Amino acid sequence: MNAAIVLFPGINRERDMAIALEQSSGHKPRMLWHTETDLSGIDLVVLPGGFSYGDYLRCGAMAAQSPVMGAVRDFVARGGYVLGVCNGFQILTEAGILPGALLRNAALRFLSRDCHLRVERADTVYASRYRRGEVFRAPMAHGDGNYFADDATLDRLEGEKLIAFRYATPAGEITEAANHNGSARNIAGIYSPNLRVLGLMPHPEDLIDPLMGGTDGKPLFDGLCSALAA
Amino acid sequence: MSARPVNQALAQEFGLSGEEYAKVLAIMGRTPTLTELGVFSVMWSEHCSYKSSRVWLKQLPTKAPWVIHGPGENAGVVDIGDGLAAIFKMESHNHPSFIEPYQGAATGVGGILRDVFTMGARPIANLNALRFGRPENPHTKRIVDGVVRGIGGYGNCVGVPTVGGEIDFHSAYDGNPLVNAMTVGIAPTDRIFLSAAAGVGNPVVYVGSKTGRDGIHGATMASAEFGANSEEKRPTVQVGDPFTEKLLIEACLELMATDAIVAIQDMGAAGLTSSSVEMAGKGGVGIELDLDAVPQRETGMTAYEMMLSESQERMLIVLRPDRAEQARAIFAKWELDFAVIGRITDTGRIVVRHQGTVEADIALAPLADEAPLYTRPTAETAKQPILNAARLDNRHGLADALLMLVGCPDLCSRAWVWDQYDSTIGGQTVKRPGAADAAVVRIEGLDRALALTTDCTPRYCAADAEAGGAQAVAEAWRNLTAVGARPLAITDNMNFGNPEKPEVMGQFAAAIRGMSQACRVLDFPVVSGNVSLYNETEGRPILPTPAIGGLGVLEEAARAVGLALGPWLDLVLIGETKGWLGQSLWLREIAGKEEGAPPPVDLAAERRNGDFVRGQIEAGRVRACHDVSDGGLLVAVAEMAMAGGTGARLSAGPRDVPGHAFWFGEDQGRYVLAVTDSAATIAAAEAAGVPAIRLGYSGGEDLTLPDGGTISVKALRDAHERFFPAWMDAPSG
Amino acid sequence: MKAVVTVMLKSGVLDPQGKAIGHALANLGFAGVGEVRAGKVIEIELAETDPERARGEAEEMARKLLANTVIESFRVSVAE
Amino acid sequence: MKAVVTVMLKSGVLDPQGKAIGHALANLGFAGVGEVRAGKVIEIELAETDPERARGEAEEMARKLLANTVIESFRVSVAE
Ligand SMILES: Nc1ncnc2c1ncn2[C@@H]1O[C@H](COP(=O)(O)OP(=O)(O)O)[C@@H](O)[C@H]1O
Ligand SMILES: [Mg+2]
Repeated sequence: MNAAIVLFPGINRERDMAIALEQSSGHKPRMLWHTETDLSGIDLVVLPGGFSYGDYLRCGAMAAQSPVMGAVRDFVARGGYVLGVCNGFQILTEAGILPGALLRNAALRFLSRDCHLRVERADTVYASRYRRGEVFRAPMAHGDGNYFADDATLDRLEGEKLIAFRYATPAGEITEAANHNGSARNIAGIYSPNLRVLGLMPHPEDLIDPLMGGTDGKPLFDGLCSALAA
Repeated sequence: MSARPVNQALAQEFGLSGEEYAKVLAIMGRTPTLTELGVFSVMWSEHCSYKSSRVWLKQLPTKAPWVIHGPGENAGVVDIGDGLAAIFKMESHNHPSFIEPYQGAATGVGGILRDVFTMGARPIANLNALRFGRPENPHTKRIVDGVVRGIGGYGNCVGVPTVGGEIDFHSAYDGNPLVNAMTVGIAPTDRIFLSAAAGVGNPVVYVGSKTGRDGIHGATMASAEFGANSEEKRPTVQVGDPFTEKLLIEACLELMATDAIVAIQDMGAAGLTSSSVEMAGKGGVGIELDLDAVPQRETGMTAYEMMLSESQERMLIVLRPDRAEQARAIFAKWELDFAVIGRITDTGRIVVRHQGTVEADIALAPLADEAPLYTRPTAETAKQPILNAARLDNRHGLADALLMLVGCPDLCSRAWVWDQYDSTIGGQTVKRPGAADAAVVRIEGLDRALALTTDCTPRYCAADAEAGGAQAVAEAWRNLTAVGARPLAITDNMNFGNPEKPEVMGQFAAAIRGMSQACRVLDFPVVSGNVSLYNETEGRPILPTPAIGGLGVLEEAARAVGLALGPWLDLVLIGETKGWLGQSLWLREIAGKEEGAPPPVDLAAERRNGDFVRGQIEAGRVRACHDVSDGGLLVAVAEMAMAGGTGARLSAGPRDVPGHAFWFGEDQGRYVLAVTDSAATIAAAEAAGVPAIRLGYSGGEDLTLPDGGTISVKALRDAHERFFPAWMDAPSG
Repeated sequence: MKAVVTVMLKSGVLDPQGKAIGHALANLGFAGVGEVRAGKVIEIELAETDPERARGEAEEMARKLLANTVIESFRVSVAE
Repeated sequence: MKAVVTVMLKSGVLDPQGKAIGHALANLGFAGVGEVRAGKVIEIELAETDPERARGEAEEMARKLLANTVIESFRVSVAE
């Protein structure tokens, strides 16, 4: 599998992502500067977490206008796989590749803590190593993760089963208390209609090692890497 | 610039005494220009010259076989094995954080990061030591909110995990909060960058943000030329730009991977002045600056303004001439300003030109060598009597007192704070805030990890600064030991009041004495630090606060232990308990008194106990470990229970110590270990000459106390977690 | 010319910041405070000297970058 | 009445956000973009019906809460 991690100025979780991908695939991902536009030979594009352009104006707004994002849009149109985590998710919505937007956390504070995610469907390359309804833990670290879309869009996402993960209790209940940032319908991550683009706010890449407190995030990368290796 | 005559009156406005100004005249042999006076005044300020503290700082032990660079560089450097060095320092941003808490704290983090990456290190962790006024004080809430947001806002954005720190509240900080920020970075031992300039003719390069009129010497605020600016008084507050800092880190590290750099230094306090003067001075060379080439954010800036500006996110670099273009390309890629603003000379002078005029021409040697140095008068603070625990009124049972203590502002959960700091970025955080006595961060790609902590107990220092200084160092050492790390070195941040007051200077000197003794006995040298004086409002000084940042190493990250208690383990107390209640939190929170002598630190016992505990951890015999500090033994056990979600049953303490003194006394040098076989641990301790007793065992959902009282772990957690959210998120002003 | 672009959340989008400010104002003792909305303003110096063309330019900037029309609406004014 | 409070960083204070927006606009191909400053706007519904009193109230709100006068300045307008 040839994975590429896009580096926008101000991105800062690219190393975490590279470690996770290398651990699951055995290959170092390529690092792609935001001005590059050639994605040939790449199977997976990752937009990692961080503060592209300082998160000034709106999170992801300026990165969404980078030259590389034109190439990513074409890549998506050709059926390419794209994973956007945290700032990467924000960039995908700002670029219009995924619907909705990420607003400030409801409590208006940055939140860095572990959350629990319920797997809404397991028949995707990203979730194949989880079971549907399974709950896994992941660190979250963001100030703007409050997923918003209008009701029609939310209904469509539900109808087409494009919700990837929801904030849940450890037992899998979808409650308000489990919904740390106030996201619409507890949405933590969504898919594109072809299920090849995934955007999510929490950081499975930071929970892949028992030493750091667990390996809950590892199945996501194991599943992804083995599916794309084939 | 409007002609303000340079004379003694202006010098005084700039903070120079009559005697100091006479020295300036002697060195110059003429009346200095405004810019020259500015250079002298900032270089000879307390902040840059350490004129009141230097004689005392010299007493600190700074050497050990593993110390690569001690004080004198931008940050301290220690060898941590595998060809790597840890580079770290702590720095204060107290006054700015009082004026504008968010930006003050944010730029404090930015400043200390630069001190560390300027030496070639990639920053891997931030910590902070914070002191605030009483929660009841109407200003405190706003300051806490701003400082916490500012630290998070900057650290989260630059992508360095904030993994630890400490917070105290006391009325002495009502008008003067302390914000001490610490950064730790990693570099190969053979790729460490220093600031001494060299190479006559080499270009001097400015990189980073443009220069504005930020934070220029407060004295100029009153001067005439800003009168036109109507009511918009120029703020002394700088705004941080963490995005630019992140680019600067990456660009500098990219440049450092080449052989282009001869010397590099961040522009910290007194910006271009101190960086250029120090680089040339340390290298024994001269330097010429052409201010027309300085990237400027505002129009019409004078030489004086540019030399004194404290605009953030800037660095000064001396380059090999044949590498200048390569360097320029790197900074262009990162969209940062890059300008050749001068060159190295052999004159031993700093010469500053602006618009065709020589604005400053000063010999560097006397500027440094003749900097004022004061041995200010000191006065001892009277020692307080040792309290007799048995005579103290003990109205509350253990359970009630414990619930009150775990919920009080100084002991309650800080989760509300650290939840706003990204502690996991980097993917190497083995022990996050709250998980262990020290934060543990693995070094990417290796088994090795660093343990990090900050410590100080100001109420002890106020009662007895020498004992308090020793205690602060000992507690840092103990916290590193409690996770299984080998303590290597410390950085310190000496926060005190007005040094011209003999009592304050006496506290300073005593704290240094105590710290020095502890550093010596514990083999724990000081490798960097910072001094912040004049922390007073309306003549009332803060508590003496020598904040200690400790660093230790673990060969194997997997061996680190935390404080979370698991079920069915024996609890063993290491160290001797006399029941010391003087200056304890029990005394303050339960008995309502702040008095008595603070607990003494027996440094030999400290070392013996700690070495024993570390040995047990290294041998894999310890499941959880927690040092006994604020609040005493019962609070320590309760914290372990809350962290692990497991209860415990405690047996009665020794008969010769009153119950409340045994369980809440703050005797030093103690640890609680959770082990599978207490008999073996106690036997090993006896063999090592270390006091050890079994306290009880863990399990269940309740903490059962020796006097028969019972508290559920849930009730403890509720009490522990209530304060911060209730205080900060309650809808009020 | 100087263009001022004001960006506000659309009325259907929850504005927790505006709500928090409203709360805080009430707590400070201000009476008669109704809805509060918080938004952004961006002031841009433009080389363009024709007001209509300047406005057009600023509107394009708003559409392309300054506002996210999924959640925000904007208005533009030009001066000088 | 509706009061609109616009809060900007004082001139001379670094505006990292404005700087980044200016960069981004230039990268998007907008020519002739000079200085860009970013600020906040707060719209407040007031029960007060007298324009002058409404303005006075909003100014007090700005001084007490909405603007950080150490680094920010504000202006108030009222409408309706
Ligand atoms: N309290 C202290 N203990 C030990 N070293 C100190 C102390 N205060 C300052 N130093 C050392 O003095 C030097 C100058 O410090 P400082 O002026 O804060 O540096 P910078 O301008 O790079 O921030 C540094 O090497 C610092 O480590
Ligand atoms: Mg420095």
